[in-house]
Amino acid sequence: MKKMNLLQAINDALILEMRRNEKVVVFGEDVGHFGGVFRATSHLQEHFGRERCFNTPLTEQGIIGFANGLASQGSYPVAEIQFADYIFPAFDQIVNETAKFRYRSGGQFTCGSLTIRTPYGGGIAGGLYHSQSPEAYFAHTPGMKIVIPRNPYQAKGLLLASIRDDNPVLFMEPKRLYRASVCEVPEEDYTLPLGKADIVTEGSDITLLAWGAQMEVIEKAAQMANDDGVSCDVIDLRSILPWDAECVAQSVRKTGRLLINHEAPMTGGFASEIAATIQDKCFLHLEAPIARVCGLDTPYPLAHEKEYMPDHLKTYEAIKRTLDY
Amino acid sequence: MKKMNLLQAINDALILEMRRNEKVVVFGEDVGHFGGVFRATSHLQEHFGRERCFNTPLTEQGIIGFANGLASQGSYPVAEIQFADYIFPAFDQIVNETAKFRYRSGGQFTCGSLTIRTPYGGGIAGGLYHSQSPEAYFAHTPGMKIVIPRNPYQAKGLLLASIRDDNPVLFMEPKRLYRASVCEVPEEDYTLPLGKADIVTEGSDITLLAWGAQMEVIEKAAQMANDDGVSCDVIDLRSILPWDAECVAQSVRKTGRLLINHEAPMTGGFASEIAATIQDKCFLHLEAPIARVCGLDTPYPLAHEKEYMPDHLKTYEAIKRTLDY
Amino acid sequence: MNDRNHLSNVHVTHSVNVIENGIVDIPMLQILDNEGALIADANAPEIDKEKTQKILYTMEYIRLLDERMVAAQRQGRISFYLACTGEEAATTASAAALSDDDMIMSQYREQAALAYRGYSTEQFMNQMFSNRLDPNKGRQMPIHYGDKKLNFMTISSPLGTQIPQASGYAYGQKLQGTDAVTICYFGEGAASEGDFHAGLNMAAVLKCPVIFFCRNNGYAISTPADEQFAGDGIASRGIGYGVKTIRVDGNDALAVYTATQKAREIALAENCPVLIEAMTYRLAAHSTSDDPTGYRSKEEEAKWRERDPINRFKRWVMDKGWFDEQAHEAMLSESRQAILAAVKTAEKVDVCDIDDLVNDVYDTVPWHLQEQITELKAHIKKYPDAYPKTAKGVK
Amino acid sequence: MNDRNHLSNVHVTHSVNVIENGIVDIPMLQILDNEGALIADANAPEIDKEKTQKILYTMEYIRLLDERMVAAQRQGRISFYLACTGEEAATTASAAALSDDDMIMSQYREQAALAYRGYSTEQFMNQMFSNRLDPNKGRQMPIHYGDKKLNFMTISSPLGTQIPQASGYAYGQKLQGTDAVTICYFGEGAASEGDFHAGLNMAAVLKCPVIFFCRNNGYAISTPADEQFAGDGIASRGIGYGVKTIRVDGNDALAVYTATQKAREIALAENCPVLIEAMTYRLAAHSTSDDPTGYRSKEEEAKWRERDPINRFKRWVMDKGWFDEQAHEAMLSESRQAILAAVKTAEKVDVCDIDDLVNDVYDTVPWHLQEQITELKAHIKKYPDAYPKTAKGVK
Ligand SMILES: Cc1ncc(C[n+]2csc(CCOP(=O)(O)OP(=O)(O)O)c2C)c(N)n1
Ligand SMILES: Cc1ncc(C[n+]2csc(CCOP(=O)(O)OP(=O)(O)O)c2C)c(N)n1
Ligand SMILES: [Mg+2]
Ligand SMILES: [Mg+2]
Repeated sequence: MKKMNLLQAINDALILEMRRNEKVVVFGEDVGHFGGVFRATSHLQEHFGRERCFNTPLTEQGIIGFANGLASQGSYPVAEIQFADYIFPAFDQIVNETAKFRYRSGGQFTCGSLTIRTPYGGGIAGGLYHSQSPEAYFAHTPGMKIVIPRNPYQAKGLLLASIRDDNPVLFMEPKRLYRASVCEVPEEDYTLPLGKADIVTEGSDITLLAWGAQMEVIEKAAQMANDDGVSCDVIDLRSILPWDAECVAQSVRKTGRLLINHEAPMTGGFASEIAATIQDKCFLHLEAPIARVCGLDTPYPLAHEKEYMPDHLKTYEAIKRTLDY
Repeated sequence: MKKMNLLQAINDALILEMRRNEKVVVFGEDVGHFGGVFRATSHLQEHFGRERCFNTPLTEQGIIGFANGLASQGSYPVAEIQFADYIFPAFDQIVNETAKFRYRSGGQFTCGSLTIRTPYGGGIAGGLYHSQSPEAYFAHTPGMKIVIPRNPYQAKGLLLASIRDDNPVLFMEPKRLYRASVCEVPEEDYTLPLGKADIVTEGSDITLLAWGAQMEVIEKAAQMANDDGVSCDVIDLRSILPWDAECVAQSVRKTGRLLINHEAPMTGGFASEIAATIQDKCFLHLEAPIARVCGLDTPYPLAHEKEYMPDHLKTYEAIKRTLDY
Repeated sequence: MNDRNHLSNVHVTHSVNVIENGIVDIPMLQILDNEGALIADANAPEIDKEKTQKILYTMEYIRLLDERMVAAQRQGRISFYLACTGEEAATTASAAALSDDDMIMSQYREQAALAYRGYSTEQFMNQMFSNRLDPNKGRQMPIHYGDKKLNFMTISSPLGTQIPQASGYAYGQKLQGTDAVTICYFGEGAASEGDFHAGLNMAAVLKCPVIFFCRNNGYAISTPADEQFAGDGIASRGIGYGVKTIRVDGNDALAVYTATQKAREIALAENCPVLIEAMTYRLAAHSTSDDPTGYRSKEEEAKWRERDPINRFKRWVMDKGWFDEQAHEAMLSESRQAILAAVKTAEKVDVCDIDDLVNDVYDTVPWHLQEQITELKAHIKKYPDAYPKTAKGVK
Repeated sequence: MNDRNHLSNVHVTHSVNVIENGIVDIPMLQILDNEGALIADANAPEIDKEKTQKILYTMEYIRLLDERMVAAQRQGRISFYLACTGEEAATTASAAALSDDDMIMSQYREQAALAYRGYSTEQFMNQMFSNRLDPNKGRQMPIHYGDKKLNFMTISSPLGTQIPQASGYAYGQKLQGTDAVTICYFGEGAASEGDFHAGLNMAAVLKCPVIFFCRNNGYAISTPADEQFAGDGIASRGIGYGVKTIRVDGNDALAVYTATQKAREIALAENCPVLIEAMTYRLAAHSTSDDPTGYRSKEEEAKWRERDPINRFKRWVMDKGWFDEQAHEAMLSESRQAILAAVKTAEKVDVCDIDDLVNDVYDTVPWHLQEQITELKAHIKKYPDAYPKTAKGVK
């Protein structure tokens, strides 16, 4: 075990996997010698050479197009998109190509070995274009997996699982936790399962569901509610696609209430899918409407970031509303 | 009044608006002399000259980038994306630029005068890349409007309203109705409201909601249900963003049941947003879970297209299940 | 850290030099004249009788296949087809200059390259009839071929996407130390996509052994090349990327063969991309959904019909004395029959089982797709008549 | 229909000609030598004393502003800043060659162009402090300026997006018959984006009067130009698009002025795009979030510090006898004080009212945003201490 922050855990996972599997190739804007603007790829070029860790020209569509071809050839590309806000030029390559590669060829060719890493999310005074949480844009795309860790331990285990998984994975890193989140991380090799939620705290009155950096927010709200005598089941979804509906449904069958929190705007966010599925699976158990505590339906603001964010206070209030329904 | 098919209605609206407003400029791949691969822009170049109706090079990101600049300059671009399946290279220009232009500049600059036209949807043996219904990908984007007509009358009125609306509008045309849907269309100028659903049939037992080409499907299912003595409120959502939640909620408060049908895959489709919102707004009125009858969570298939589609039979069965809940 | 100087190769001038169109002349390699005679100061490539005949026969076979399948589409037997008439030399002769290990990533009008590799008439048909023998499992529209064994990447409709993919594929080949390259075909229209820019630039910077083969056939559906770009074709762009570039007469099989051979040699020896622009003409309609009379004249087409690449090459083969009338006739009539028979067989083969609707989305079928397919099967069982293609397979 | 022939300008060759790097020499216009003396066979542009001084003062002002704002960021007064040190001549002198009606669409490192247009110190500060006087209403990170009255398009962070937008904007100017052009600034890194390809090609085909002004400053964050492209800079790409191209010494204000003036003249007269590549160097860190010691040497930076564009131009102004020591000093000390004062004022100004969180998403606030803002206000009222910036404005 070793104390690591989230960046170190990711760096550790990359080094481990590049050692274990010589077909792993890491690239993206500034990831080479410099080690990435957040330094997640520090020392990789030094250790593994320029052929296996390199800078690309500044073109996200090119990075993912290149990665798709490389994956289909048999390598294990781990491509970095510098900020999730800049993943959209690659949207076609991801949604029309990566995700459909295997299906359209009847399984002859695949991009299953591809992992796309990208830092996402707000809370860092980044405004419109350094704060977005675009997971829902990709969650409507059969063929993709989407994974989001909440801390360094989760990050290492989930990233190793993502690289090894035989499906393309979009691995989204909560950048406001990069240095802020620190915990004990095993130095050895381990993986955590994709597609499985993680029950962080067990409770009986309401289920609180989130992922990534918002886990801290709902945990804080759960504590406040706890002080009022409300007992919360706190769940980290971890995988957005495919997602662990059964785990959530089981919890909701127990608690009768569900609150989902995410940073992205409410409309069309992934909470809508969860709510739609759970109201179906748990209709007779629900004692109140499923609550969504999300970003507002605006571009991500700057001066009003605090007001925009689905923080612990809004979550706490929504818990109370749901219980008082 | 004149009998028109959907293509003619669109062509008619474009001619009318180009005459009325000399700042309207129409462009896209093959839309010039040839009049577009579906002929929606026939004769425009002839009537209005090459400066106001022209072919572009084959680049969707360029088409929308160009359109954004042109709109911000004060023109009224009506840009065509040849198939909705090919809109993804323009995703960044739409989601990061078009939609955020006004907000980020504090209202100094806008793309409000932009309209993007694109044929969408399946049922034409088009397979993975000539069948997609990507509305939900855009519905998570504050700043955009999304409009989908169900027949020629709606198409003309909604397209004219879209071009004149001071917000960027993604106008999606159900291509399997291009020639199949024919009705009486006023030759004069008229608009239909954006953001308003249209109640097609009133009923009391269940609300059926869809848009575009799927309206025919739910109407057919409503008829089958009607033969069983089930009375359906049939609603055409028309605008996906912002959408008319109040109209749907009112109907559900009356019927106690809601079924939503769309062609796109279920997970993260727009039905999830509707279900999430309505279970919240109508919690105490709902007598059964909100049903979603959608495409499967696969890329759009070819040989199994019939099986994939959310057809009238699947809809009819879901109506029965919902009523028997 | 080494000091860098991005000005090290830049000269200085003291009056405004405007670099304009026409500053570089990029001539087009021609070895056969329009009548198929070897041009006086040109050298024919070294190419043996067998290969020569294979090139010729492949071109003729594809012309035949195109004719038959356009007809089959008119008869409503298949939903869609896309012919390569007029461009047979560009794709056949380039494929002939490759090794079988080289990966082919095509746009959609390169069926001749696939045929040259050995794709059988039956395979063509199974794909086009979307039946259960189609390796794509009936999921894609006709003409979206692909065959892993033949190193021919499954075709995808979105234009240009294969270009950066080819760079990545070739990079992988280099890493793996294979002696193979990737060839990436695309049209001059697709070269307007952002993916073209990304693909060529990345290949140049990252030193990928890839041949970018542009078929400049004058049109992208109805859009003529002069509304597609204002520069000197696609070849002139190679200069901007620092990519070695060859322009070739795409209707001259020998020239295409020579150029591709040279490109492959450079790509492998120098680990770098090479761009080939083949000047040709799309004599066919864009596809069976298209009618070119809406945008170009019969006269224009006629001019190009005179430059038919098959006749031109055939005359050279004849001059060589390598044209075997009998073998030729046999091949043609055999192919004709084979195509006819294959159509009849393929159209009778069932579509895949309904489970293939959800297979291959992921490596294994996840819970939600399992739920969806189970529900779908129950539904089909209830309404077998509504789903005739799959009902009998649902137990 | 006119017959088209996309081969009409293509010559023929009979042996393989490989077009390689270096086939075209694109020299760089220089008018002042490194010491600021007029080069013997060069002609200085016609430029009067007033304008000359304005250019010089703008460059000096921006250098000052950059220094102060980098310091302000270090002190934690603003969250982010991005300096243009070393590139002042490229942006100032190009802006000086424009008319005020010309639209400026910039990347983010062109604050000198904005200052030249007349953006005040107070305006800079209001934007950077995200206060209620910021025309963006505090919605964007520092340095994302924009001013409709000054024809300076609001900056957007995604790289390259403004390039095709500039083509569209210029097309609109042409349609409207204004005598104005659009200038579009971008870095050599951003030129790798697909949007660059789309923007230049479309401008060439659709004949848009736009000046594409590339600042080739050797780096895109840590990525040196030689890992960005393999061709001869960005200028060599102009050939591929059929876009007239001028390369210029970006550290020579007179050369930049001359080149931009010429480009504007061509763009307006011929309704066409012109590409300028200004060769310069980013002496500054990429931004306040960056530390260049991680990727380049002090020695390399030192070499470029010697080619400082401000000193070079200043010496020429002095030689002209147009340098007014007193006015210069006054300007500097005045600016210094103005910046200091403006910082102090701007940081005290409140942020916008909470309603501006939902305004401008659409032309009017739709029902769902109305619901959301109403709920938010109620929440803020309940927890005023948690939202100190807006609580007092919520009634
Ligand atoms: C991204 C994308 N946009 C548009 C289309 C529709 N489309 C199919 S083929 C074609 C023209 C392609 O022309 P070119 O690349 O020159 O190839 P050619 O047909 O001449 O062989 C177009 C616009 C597409 N398939 N993909
Ligand atoms: C689409 C996109 N990708 C990545 C980034 C992150 N980023 C910001 S600036 C920059 C480097 C830009 O370099 P260049 O264009 O050369 O401009 P310079 O900073 O040298 O002025 C990068 C990668 C971005 N803003 N947008
Ligand atoms: Mg073509
Ligand atoms: Mg740069």
